[in-house]
Amino acid sequence: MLYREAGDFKTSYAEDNQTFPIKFDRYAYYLLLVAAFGVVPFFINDYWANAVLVPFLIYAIATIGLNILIGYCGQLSLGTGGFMAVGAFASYKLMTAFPEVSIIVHILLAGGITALVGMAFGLPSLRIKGFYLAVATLAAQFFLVWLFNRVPWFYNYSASGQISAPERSVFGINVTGPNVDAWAQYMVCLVFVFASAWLARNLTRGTMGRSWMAIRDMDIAAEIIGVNPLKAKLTAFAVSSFFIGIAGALLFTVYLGAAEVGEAFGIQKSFLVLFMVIIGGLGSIFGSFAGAAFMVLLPVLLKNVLVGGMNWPTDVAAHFQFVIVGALIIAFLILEPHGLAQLWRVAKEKLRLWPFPH
Amino acid sequence: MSAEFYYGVEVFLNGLMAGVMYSLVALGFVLIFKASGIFNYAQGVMALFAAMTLVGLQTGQVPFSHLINATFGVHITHFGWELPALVAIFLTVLVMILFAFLVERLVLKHLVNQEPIILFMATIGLAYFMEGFGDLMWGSDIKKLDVGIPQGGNVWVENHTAFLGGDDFYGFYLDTLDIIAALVAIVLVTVLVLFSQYTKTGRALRAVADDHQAALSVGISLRTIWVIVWSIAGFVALVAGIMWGSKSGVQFSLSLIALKALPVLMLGGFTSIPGAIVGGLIIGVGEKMFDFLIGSPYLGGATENWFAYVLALLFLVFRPQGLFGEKIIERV
Amino acid sequence: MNTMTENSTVGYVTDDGRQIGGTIMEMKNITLRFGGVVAIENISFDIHEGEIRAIIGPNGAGKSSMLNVISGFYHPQEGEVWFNGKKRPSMKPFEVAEQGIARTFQNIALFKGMTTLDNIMTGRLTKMKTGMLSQAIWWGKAAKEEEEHRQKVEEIIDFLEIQAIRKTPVGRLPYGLQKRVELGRALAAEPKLLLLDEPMAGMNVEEKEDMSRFILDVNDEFGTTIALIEHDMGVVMDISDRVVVMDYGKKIGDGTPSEVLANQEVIDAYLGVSHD
Amino acid sequence: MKLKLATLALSALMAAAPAMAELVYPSLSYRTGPYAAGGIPFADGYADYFTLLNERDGGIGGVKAKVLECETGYSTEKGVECYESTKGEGALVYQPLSTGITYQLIPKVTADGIPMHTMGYGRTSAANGKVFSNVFNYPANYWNGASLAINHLLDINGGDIKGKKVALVYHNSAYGKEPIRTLEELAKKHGFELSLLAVDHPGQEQKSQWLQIRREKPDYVLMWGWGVMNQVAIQEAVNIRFPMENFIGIWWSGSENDVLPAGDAANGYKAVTFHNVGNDFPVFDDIQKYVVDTGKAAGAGDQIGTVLYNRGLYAAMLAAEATRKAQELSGNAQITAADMRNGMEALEITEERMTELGMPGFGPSFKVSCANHGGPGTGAIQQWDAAAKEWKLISDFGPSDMEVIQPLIDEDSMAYAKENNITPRDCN
Repeated sequence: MLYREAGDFKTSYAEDNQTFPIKFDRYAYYLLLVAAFGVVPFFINDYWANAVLVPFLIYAIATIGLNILIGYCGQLSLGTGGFMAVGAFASYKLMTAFPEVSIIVHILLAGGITALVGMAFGLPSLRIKGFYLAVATLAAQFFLVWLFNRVPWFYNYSASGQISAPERSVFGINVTGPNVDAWAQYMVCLVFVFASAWLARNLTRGTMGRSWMAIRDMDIAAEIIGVNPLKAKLTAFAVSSFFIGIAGALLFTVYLGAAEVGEAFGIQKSFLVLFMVIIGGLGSIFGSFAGAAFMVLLPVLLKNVLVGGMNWPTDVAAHFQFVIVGALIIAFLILEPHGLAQLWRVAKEKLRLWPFPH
Repeated sequence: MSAEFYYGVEVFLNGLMAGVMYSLVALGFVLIFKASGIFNYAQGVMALFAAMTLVGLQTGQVPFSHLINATFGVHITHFGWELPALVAIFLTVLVMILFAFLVERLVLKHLVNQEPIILFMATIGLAYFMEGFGDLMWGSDIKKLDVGIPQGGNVWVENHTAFLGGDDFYGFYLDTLDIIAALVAIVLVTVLVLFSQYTKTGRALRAVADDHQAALSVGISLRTIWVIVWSIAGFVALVAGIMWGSKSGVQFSLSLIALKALPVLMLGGFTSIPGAIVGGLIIGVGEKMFDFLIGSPYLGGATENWFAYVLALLFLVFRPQGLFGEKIIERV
Repeated sequence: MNTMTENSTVGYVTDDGRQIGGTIMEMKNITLRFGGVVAIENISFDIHEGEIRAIIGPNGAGKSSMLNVISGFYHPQEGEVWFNGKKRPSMKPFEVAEQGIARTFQNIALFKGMTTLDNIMTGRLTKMKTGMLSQAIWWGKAAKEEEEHRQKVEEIIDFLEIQAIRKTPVGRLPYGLQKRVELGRALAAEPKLLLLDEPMAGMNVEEKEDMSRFILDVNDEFGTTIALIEHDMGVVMDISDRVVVMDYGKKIGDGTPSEVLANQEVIDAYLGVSHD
Repeated sequence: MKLKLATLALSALMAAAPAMAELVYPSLSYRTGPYAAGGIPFADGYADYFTLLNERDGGIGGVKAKVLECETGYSTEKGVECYESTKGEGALVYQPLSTGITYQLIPKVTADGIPMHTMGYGRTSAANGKVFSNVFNYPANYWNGASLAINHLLDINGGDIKGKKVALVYHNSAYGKEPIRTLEELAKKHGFELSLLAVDHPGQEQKSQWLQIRREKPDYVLMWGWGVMNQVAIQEAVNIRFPMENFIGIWWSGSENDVLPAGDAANGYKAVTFHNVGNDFPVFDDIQKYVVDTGKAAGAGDQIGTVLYNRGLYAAMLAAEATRKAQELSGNAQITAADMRNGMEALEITEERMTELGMPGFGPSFKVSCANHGGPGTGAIQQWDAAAKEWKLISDFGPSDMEVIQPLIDEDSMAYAKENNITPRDCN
């Protein structure tokens, strides 16, 4: 009788409102935190950090950010790549202009700058809706990439327009640059992911989250019952862009170490993060993690199985990868249109009633 | 008039031509969106796939030759025959119809009544699938597409306009391929309009576009309609693929032409065939003129990609219902 | 301040002996057009504090448009809206809500992705004021505020007898319950004026009785002023204090239920005498 | 779910454990994505040469070579994954084949002590071995390429191009922007007029740029393109009837893929190159005999002798020669990455050695040194013969203008050193 609500009475509204109302979930969550913070750092190597965990964590932040905009506030955006570029270039400019300030501050500020840019590009959402808005956000995507490529000030007038992250440390431990340990990269990202998920959870369960969801579910009714659509949409754009900006900054500083705007933050990045949101599940923080994990792990897994395990030529394997990812996306949508998060919820509900079928 | 003015006119004309090429891609989107409310992200990949299939059939390539070679250690690439262009086109159309049938069978049938975003996502999955499948089938190397369409500056136009701008002016430059594309687009749109006005299937299509439920209730089979619409969209994709492929060869980037069609859709509306044409012309002219007047001289060029979107965005902010949409009265 | 103007009239006493206050809202010569179509033509009426005011009329009479004008969703081309003794400037709907006007909708407009509890909590959005930062860290003011408002919402949940569906996503609820949740959401705003757009449409007799009881209770217990649109004449005559009758965008009658029932024009409109 | 995936991935990794006693050459190739058409022949050539050495000579110094191919699709993130997954398997030298991946691997390979060879691409200023200890970009880089193109213009104009108009059509990315600075310097020196025309990725639509060229009538057009941009540019140049012999591409804009779609009209198009063209070398007979006929060719075998295949082959040859040098210096047949780095730094390619290898005159003779990782910076001009469907060298391998380039290399590499707190090595 592990997974039960029965007998687990709540005596206050605060208790009733907690994130994991079921005891078993709560303990599982604590266990996961202990493992993530206390165990993984001791066993992580370069491959697991750079090929799997660091990109997973960074994309999880971006996915949480985009999920706030699409999943919670219902505003479809394809400008993610452009906003990540803002985060990356803001952190680069800050790092090189104020080397004495901590990189953590720079990353947070980069998020703040991205939030402002996001708000500016969110303004059309007051007039434009649905797929039209999605296409409109592409204007942000293309314009921002063009801008960072075009204006040499953004890349400190380097010959090619590539930006490279200089070496920076936190508490005397390198987190960027060539001499960085896998565990340090992982820990920085983990702390940001943990904080992002916690902030996002708080924002989505309170007043602000409800205004977003009200706009998402029925914007006209929401306005009539007292939601200021300007405020709700712009805060959603701001919060979403804040997280996306942080993800962009981390992607550049901690993960890649060097970036070229068109290649690292192009339109394909916008789509990638959108896939993560939808596969994970709209309007779910857990789904954001699941979606990011799926899209980061699956190609690596397939590559290892097809090329490493079955010794296929890399090109045939790469083509098969597309075929399989595509087929899986379709299969998922047919089986569970509301993403991995919904799959998880259904499984939990079944478990709660187990062994009785209903 | 100074040569500068005629250069402007020339850019304008070329903008119109480029716009037609965008419209060809946008048309495919509109057809599917109109009939099924699906924003078909795979439209670009469909164009690539159609063009690859056309070249493959025409040059007698062995499908899946990479896979066969890798699995059996043999070495085959071509059957050794070549097909006339028209036969190959006809066969490709059959392949696209088969494709439409399979999409309906394997994907859409299971997703009836889902939200638009889910259907959109499914087409993204479809795009991924086809990208890999097309490459597996025909290989990812670049292929030359030649169905006999001439290209290059149209000499007749040049010679007959050279007198306009003085010694420095060569006459208007218009690509023959673009002119043909424009003619094809006109024919295509006319046929589509006639088809939807005067045939039974066409009327059924329009009925479905107006109201799914109502159409179902008078006995129109939604599934048949979807197969037909996707077939037509496949055909339009083939036309777009031929036009673009003749220009740049057939390879991966061909699928990215979809990005050129999106601002056109915003401007013209997702449901209007004339909108796709007029929107394409406006975007084509707008981005070329902006680059000519402002982008190249003052901003360092390469402004077309984002300007097309910004133009569409500005337009929408002032007219959210698009070019041909009626003013929306919101109700609660 | 300027609370007593010429618009404020004294209250009256209803047939069943309730004391009704002065005017809370007054519509003056409202005209609303969509392009060439006139939806509302030069209509004036008032709503008194504490009364149940009904707006009736055949389909297409402009009733819902009138409600939309009151909630600031439509902006009339001509005429004035007075609320609480002040002339209301052109306002956005959410500003109207902040002034204390809440409503329900003809076709249920609940937030389908949210639970009953969350839906009703959205009704209190105009009253929740903690900043974004406080909410983000969920510490101090934000958490405390959330709990206070939860208390209020629980009272409404008790009042409407929907405790059991508190955590159910509203999309899964039957129609009648959805209507009730929607009423709860409007009540949560503690409105000065509550607008109900066909609160009983599509309900069976039993559900209608329940809903009528809730409306009367709301009016009675909270003293909320109510303006409602309804088709069911029986219900309207039973629960409303005064009735406005509209037809083709014009006002054709105004008064107590019995007065209105005696009005020839109203009878014609309902019996379908041709207009010429 | 996640755990299950992870376990699967782990077990798959275990299955691909390294077999030692091999010389491992990772090839970060791209046979998919927007640049697949260019990536395939290079990867084929790179792999086939090592297969040849294994089949014909039993490896290098008696040790078999193993090419670890990893598909990047030209994406930097997949590049990271490829690097991390192969570096533990005894990787000797990386050939990342993309500007983006190069930039982000520079600090990593340096920290991990593995050399990287970016032949004719990557970060140009890595030619300064004092700053970039583990990065090599011999025998020529983009700035050499720019200078070589201008040298060719000087040649055909009797040494004077003052007042001539030269337009650069470039891929609007880090790669495409590389030559701009050098060309600007050269424009000052030789007095020609330079105009810049950016083309956005992917470059499917270039009407504006070519209309501008038609209006402004530059005497020469240079091109820094890649992928579909090349084909479209050449087609558009044909369309506006720009004289093809005045149109010169960099070596990444000079493959068969680029000119074939334009047909006969592309005749006369030129490109800069740092290695020879065609399959008229003895080594190709061996490849036919030992690799293709035995069914061990990496690709379909239809790319042999094409420009990009030859480039892959050439890169492999340089890697193999550096390996031999490293074996000689360290005295071990099974060398380490550090030995390989030393071997690359001591590499010397002579005409005699190339003849021995069956590749006489395939590339320049040169010597790498501690300070100079960039090689001689020599190159030639190749021209397309549309009737014969083949490229022909129309000049000898000539030097580039190091007088202009060297200060630029020093400046850029020192700026990098400063930004990253690197003290330049002492090379004396």
